Amino acid sequence: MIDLQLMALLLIPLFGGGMLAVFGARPWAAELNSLMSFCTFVASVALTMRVIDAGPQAAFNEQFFIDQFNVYLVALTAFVAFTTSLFSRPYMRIEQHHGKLSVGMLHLYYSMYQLFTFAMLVALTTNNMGIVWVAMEAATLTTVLLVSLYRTPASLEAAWKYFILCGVGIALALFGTILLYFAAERVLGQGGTALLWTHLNEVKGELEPTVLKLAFIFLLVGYGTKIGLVPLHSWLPDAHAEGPTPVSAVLSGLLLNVALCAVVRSKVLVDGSLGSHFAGNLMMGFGLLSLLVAALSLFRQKDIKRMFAYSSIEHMGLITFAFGMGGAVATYAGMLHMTVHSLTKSAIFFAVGHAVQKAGTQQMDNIRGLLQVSPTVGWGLVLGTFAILGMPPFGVFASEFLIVTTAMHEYPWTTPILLISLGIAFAAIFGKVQPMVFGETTAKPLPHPPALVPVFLHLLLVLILGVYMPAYLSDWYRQAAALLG
Amino acid sequence: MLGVVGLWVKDAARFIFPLSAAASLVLAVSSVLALSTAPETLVLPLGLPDLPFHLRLDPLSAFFLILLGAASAGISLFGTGYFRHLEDKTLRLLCLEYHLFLAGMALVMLADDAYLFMVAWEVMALSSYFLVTTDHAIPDIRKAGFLYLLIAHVGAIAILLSFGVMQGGHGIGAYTFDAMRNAELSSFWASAAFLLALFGFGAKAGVLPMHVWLPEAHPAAPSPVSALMSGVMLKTAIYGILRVTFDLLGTQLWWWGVLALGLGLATAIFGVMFAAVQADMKRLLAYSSIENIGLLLTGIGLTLIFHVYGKDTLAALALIATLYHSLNHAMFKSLLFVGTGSILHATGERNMGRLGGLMRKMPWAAWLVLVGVLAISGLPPLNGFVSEWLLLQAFLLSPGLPNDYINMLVPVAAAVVALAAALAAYVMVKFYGVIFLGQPREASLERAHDAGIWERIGMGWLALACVGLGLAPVFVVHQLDRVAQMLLGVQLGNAANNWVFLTPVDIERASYSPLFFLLAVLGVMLLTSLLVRRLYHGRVRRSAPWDCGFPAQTARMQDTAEGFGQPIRRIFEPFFKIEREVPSPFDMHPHYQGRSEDRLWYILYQPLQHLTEKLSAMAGLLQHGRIHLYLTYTFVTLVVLLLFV
Amino acid sequence: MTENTEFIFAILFQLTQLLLVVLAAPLLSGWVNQCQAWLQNRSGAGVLQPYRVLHKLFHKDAVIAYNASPLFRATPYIVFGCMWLAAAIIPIIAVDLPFSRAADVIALVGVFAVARVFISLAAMDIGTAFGSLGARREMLVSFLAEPALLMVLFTASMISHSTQLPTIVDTLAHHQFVIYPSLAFAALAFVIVLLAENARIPVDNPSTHLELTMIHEAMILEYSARHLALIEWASSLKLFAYISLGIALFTPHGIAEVGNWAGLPLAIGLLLLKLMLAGAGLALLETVSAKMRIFRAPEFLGTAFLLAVLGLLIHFLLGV
Amino acid sequence: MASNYASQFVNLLAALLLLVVFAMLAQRRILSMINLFAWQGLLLAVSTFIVAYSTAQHHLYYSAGLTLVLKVLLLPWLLHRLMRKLNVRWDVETLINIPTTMLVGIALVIFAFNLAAPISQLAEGITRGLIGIALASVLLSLLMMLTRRKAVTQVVAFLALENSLFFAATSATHGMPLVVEFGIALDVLVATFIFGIFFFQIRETFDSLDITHMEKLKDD
Repeated sequence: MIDLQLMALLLIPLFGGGMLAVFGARPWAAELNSLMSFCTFVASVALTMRVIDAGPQAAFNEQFFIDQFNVYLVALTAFVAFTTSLFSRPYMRIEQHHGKLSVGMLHLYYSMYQLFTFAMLVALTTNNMGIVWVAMEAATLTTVLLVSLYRTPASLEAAWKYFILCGVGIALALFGTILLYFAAERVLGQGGTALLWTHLNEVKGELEPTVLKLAFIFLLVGYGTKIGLVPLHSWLPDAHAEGPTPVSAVLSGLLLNVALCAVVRSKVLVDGSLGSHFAGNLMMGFGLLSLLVAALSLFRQKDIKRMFAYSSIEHMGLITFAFGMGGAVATYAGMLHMTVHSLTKSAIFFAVGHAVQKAGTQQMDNIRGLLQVSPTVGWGLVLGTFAILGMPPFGVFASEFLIVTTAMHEYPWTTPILLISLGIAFAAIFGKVQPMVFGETTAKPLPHPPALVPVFLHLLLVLILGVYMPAYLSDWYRQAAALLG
Repeated sequence: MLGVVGLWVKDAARFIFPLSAAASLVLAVSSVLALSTAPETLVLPLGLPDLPFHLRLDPLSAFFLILLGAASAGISLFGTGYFRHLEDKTLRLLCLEYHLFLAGMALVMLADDAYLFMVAWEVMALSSYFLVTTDHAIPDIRKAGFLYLLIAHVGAIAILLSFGVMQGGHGIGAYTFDAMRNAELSSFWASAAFLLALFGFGAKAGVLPMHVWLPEAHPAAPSPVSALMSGVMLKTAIYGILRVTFDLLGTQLWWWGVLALGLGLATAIFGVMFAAVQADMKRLLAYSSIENIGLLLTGIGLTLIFHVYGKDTLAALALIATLYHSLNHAMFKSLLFVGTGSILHATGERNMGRLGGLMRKMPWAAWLVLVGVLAISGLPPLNGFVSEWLLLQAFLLSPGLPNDYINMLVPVAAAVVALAAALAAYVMVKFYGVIFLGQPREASLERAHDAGIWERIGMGWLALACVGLGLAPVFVVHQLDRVAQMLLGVQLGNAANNWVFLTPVDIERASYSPLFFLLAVLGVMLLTSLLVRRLYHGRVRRSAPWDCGFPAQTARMQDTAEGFGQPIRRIFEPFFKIEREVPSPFDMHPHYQGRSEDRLWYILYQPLQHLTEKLSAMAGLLQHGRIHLYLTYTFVTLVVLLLFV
Repeated sequence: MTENTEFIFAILFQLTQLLLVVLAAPLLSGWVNQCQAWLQNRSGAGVLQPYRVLHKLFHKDAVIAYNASPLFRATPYIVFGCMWLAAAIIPIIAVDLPFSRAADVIALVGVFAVARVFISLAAMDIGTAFGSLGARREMLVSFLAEPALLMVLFTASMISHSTQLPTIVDTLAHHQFVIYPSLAFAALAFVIVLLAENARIPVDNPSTHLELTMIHEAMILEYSARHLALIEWASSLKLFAYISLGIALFTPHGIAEVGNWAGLPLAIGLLLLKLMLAGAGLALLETVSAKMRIFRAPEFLGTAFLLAVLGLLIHFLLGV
Repeated sequence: MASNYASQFVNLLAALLLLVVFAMLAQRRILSMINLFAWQGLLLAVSTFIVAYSTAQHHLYYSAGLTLVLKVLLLPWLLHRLMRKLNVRWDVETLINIPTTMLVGIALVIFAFNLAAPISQLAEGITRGLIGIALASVLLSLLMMLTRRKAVTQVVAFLALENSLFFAATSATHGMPLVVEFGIALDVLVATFIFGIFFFQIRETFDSLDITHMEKLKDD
């Protein structure tokens, strides 16, 4: 039964990729894309229901394993992928109308989009650290093609950097995986089961500490590149700024989460084996560094998408910090922050996408008076910005509240950095967004009506999460937090 | 009560403002009742898991709710008239924000757990930000809004941290105020919490040196909003400080009090000094708000000192003075701000140098504002005097503290308070005299019209409150005793035993009866006027004022706002950053301009800004495009990490 | 003696004093002027001159500027009322005055402030250059003088642990005789404040109409006839109040206790003596000192403020 | 007995592998770099084969074959074709001059060995100390990537990196589970194709494969 559901979940996007590889050039490709994503979403919901009822389960002779932790990421991923596909329909039409995209490019876009979803879902659901790696690599490859979609010099450069850096990072992660296996095979013996997370988790106490330390470093540097932890983050702003906006949305909304999920999984193993807080401390360090540097970099950005890319780095840093602190509340907060960040950030990118199309430039100095030219986009951007800046009653505040207070309680010495970074980030982003939405402007309306349902849908969800969390959801989070310890 | 709040938030057309005024009245009255009853708590099914929204209505919050209700009732009534001319779209938006603002403030005072408190706090900040930037086409207003929200947010994070310090035990459930009350803190952490709270709330209240946003944001906002912000929102910060210091933190240290006292005095003097040299009437009022916040903080500091040294009656006295003054300030400052609002409507002019003689054009506004002016200058028998009187009493009764330094400090502090009060009178005479008295300085002022009926009602209500609070101090103090009872466990028992004389401690030590005073003066006035008319006559002849032999006098030759402030600027020269454009003897069109600015901005904030920019420039160097470098980062990171295992 | 007879006596005292002050006040200013005249080798207009002036002014028709507001017309009465009340609640012949319960020393300062604010507002009402000039200078002088006065009063009330004038006077007069060094400072400060607040040389010159130097006269420039009369009367009441306040604070000895008929004549006699001495002293001071520039005034008053605070500190240091 | 020989032989191959990496690091000409890469692949295949034989793990035969096909024949051939198509025959320009690079390389090797010492204590059987070599060659290939200036050479270095990883996977740890290895191989293949596409795109947009052209995107 679970096998079937899982198969549905994984095969729909794969099949969709195939379909769109064939029909991607048709005028109704966009609708097909959305349809496929919707089916994926439905499947993910079904799977989630099941897991909530029946608890963690393995599938395909344990090659896949689904517990509360990854299933909520699965649901989140499927959902955001779906809304993004909705958004990309008019967005891509407008781009085409502006002559930035050809039909062939769209063709590539749609098929790659589905494959990308597939890769992410595999990376989330698989139980095999090796396959995690494979899926991550696959996700990288697909997104590289998406980032370079426009074929402009800038996009090529961005894609190339993205490709090389993440390729190297991923390769290092592979070495880490190998070391993990090296340690594991001596406990679990040769062959298939030695890379299965569940098994590793059972025997994590017996794994060889020195090897795991080494392994974790490689895994952290490897997947950390993908998360965008400073100083491995260099690819991230370029890729976000130069790729098509829907891709930026899924990149910072989803892919980063997936990579982080992998790191967290391995952190559980390593700290379990070392019996110390080694991995946690490393993560906290990287988190704080990313937070600080990202906040400072935000100050000087001129390109709007670049700026929000940095804000993604900042938030990933915060989440990494939270998971690094560990403990029930912090982990809980970390997962909550993952959720609300993906929702908010993708919403922001949707709004930004249309704003950029209106103004015809990504330079923030040339974007003015959004509230006047189209109030919906303007308000979407304003509210999204306030949400991402951690203004209540949006959900981002809830998680930041928990993270900051817990940090104050557990690791007081970190709080000055938190205070400074959050303050600077606020000043930077808010100070740049305010003149964009306010004031006067002369911009022409768009050829197609913008898709703002996703924006406000996301923001609404974030708002609700901020003031009210349904009991089953919180239980679900709590179990996940318990799983990760 | 929250039902009422919820009703506010619902957006509707113009009749909503009187409605909300009524609602505020209901709120105020119900809180008056709640003042005497035991604390009621309420838990909503909202909020974080394990941390639903807790609400609690105890005397402290009840008192501040009274303040909110009473002030906002008048302001909303005024707003009914003031916002009449807006077109519908803007009005709807503004109405929504306005009531969100009110609801946020009410919730701040009702919140009983850190999360709800922060949510309400930031909702308050956010909605007020949108209100401030109502006409955001003007860049200066955007700048003001930015500064305001930035400082508010940083302050909010500080408050958050202080809650983090105070949280009781682990888990999400540890953020209720009850848990915090029970938490045992070492004196170090308690101090940390206090300092963080002081910083955070101080940033909201405009305490030195976090005051810079206040004189920018208040003038930028529409007048009823400035009234709300200055009259009520600043008090939420005072509420927060009181709540944290006396309710949540179990122990207090004497130096907290000294710190608060010092900060308060500095703020008071600073505020009034700058108020004296302002030419923009709303800026002037904003600075005077800073001054009053300083006085309130002084009162809190005094309370702390007395409380720590076990002189609880005096602590109660100081606390009651503080609360009383915050109530008074809410009333007269709102009155003055809405007054400027109707002036703006009538003349479209904020610069006092272009006003004058409005008393003839708009008598209603003039007389009502006069009440506020007299009250804020601390003149008997109005309310401003009562709270100052109580505060000074607290100072006078202070000797005998075990700490000599504080004993030395207290009289000096009293002197500073007295100085600030006297300067406030100066400022207010300037404010009123330049705007309402004399001759109109511009021809356009001839077309000025008086305040509308709604505006009159609103201002009338506030003025009435000023008079009432001034004439019936005994009753008020009796009510405030409950708050003192709750926070300090002591009452000013014999305050109420004599309905005509206000005797905080003992009839032999001090007493004051505004009612008697008023009657005496009025009686004497009546008597004299009667006698004069009886013994002599009441003939009056009108003629032109004496021009001392210089017939070519124009209205422009009157004393301007700058001129009136000039002595102050001259006496306190070093505190201002003064830029002057003095005409040379040969100018065909001589033109004088003087601006006095806040040195703190240049000493404190600009360096901060530059530092941040420098740092971010350094961060920018990381990202300079060469892929080899990026690879090197990866490589180095890897090697370094490997080295350190 | 029973309760209510005592109370009746108290009321009696109070009424006596009310009448006494309002009638005697012009006499005092007349006395001061006369002394000045003598000191300057002039024959002088006689002690009763102020009464004649008032009488004359009351007879005249009031002339008011076209744009004068009701505030302008009400002010003289308010000022007069405040000053009368102030003078009436300072215990000079007997300690126990029912009225003085209504306003202790802080309130007393408040009363002065009310008068001052109203007269400044009235001065700005017409909108001539002089009015606002005078108002500005008046407020300038007062914002330094008022705290100084408060500090002086605080010193006294610190000593007697009360802000009630009767209690203060009672403590100082009828308990065993102690020398208070703090009061010495206070007295010095008080004199300066007195000079400043009553528009006296060296801060102001009541007898000049030279625009550049005048303060008080500049404010009341627009007043005439009965309004002017009331204001003049009020200012002589103010002078009276200040001097008697000084007497009450620094040389209260010999003041009658409640219902002590025997002590009353002596008290009155002493009071007259003190008043005359004080007036003469004031005249002497004014004669020997010269009017100072308006911007020296803040320094002058600042000195007073510091002296007063110093007195307070000394009280804390020495405990007396 | 056999396993003993085998282990010695594998160790020898490992040493050769390291040598080849060094040779690539020192190499100035692209084509010969590609050939060296092919040689590396061959060594990899052989060592995998021997490990498979000595430890009798059948799936290792598959991966040995996979390696042979993919990394010895297919990829080098592809790369050669690319080179011919884009007719890039120029010499490799390095950012840091070769001797310095070599010195850094030596340091890295020592570092890697020290790092791996405790681990190789754990390893039993024929794979003693191979981790160290694998680690060393990983670091070396990384070094190669960040000293090379041309896109092609970077890619070759990247493939060399993958090779050394693969070596670690097969020889040091007796091979990962087959599914993983297939996945890895597939990814490598796809990656190479994408690289190929990129070369053409880069070439036609920047009419050169010098990646120093691609330094436009930066914070300023």
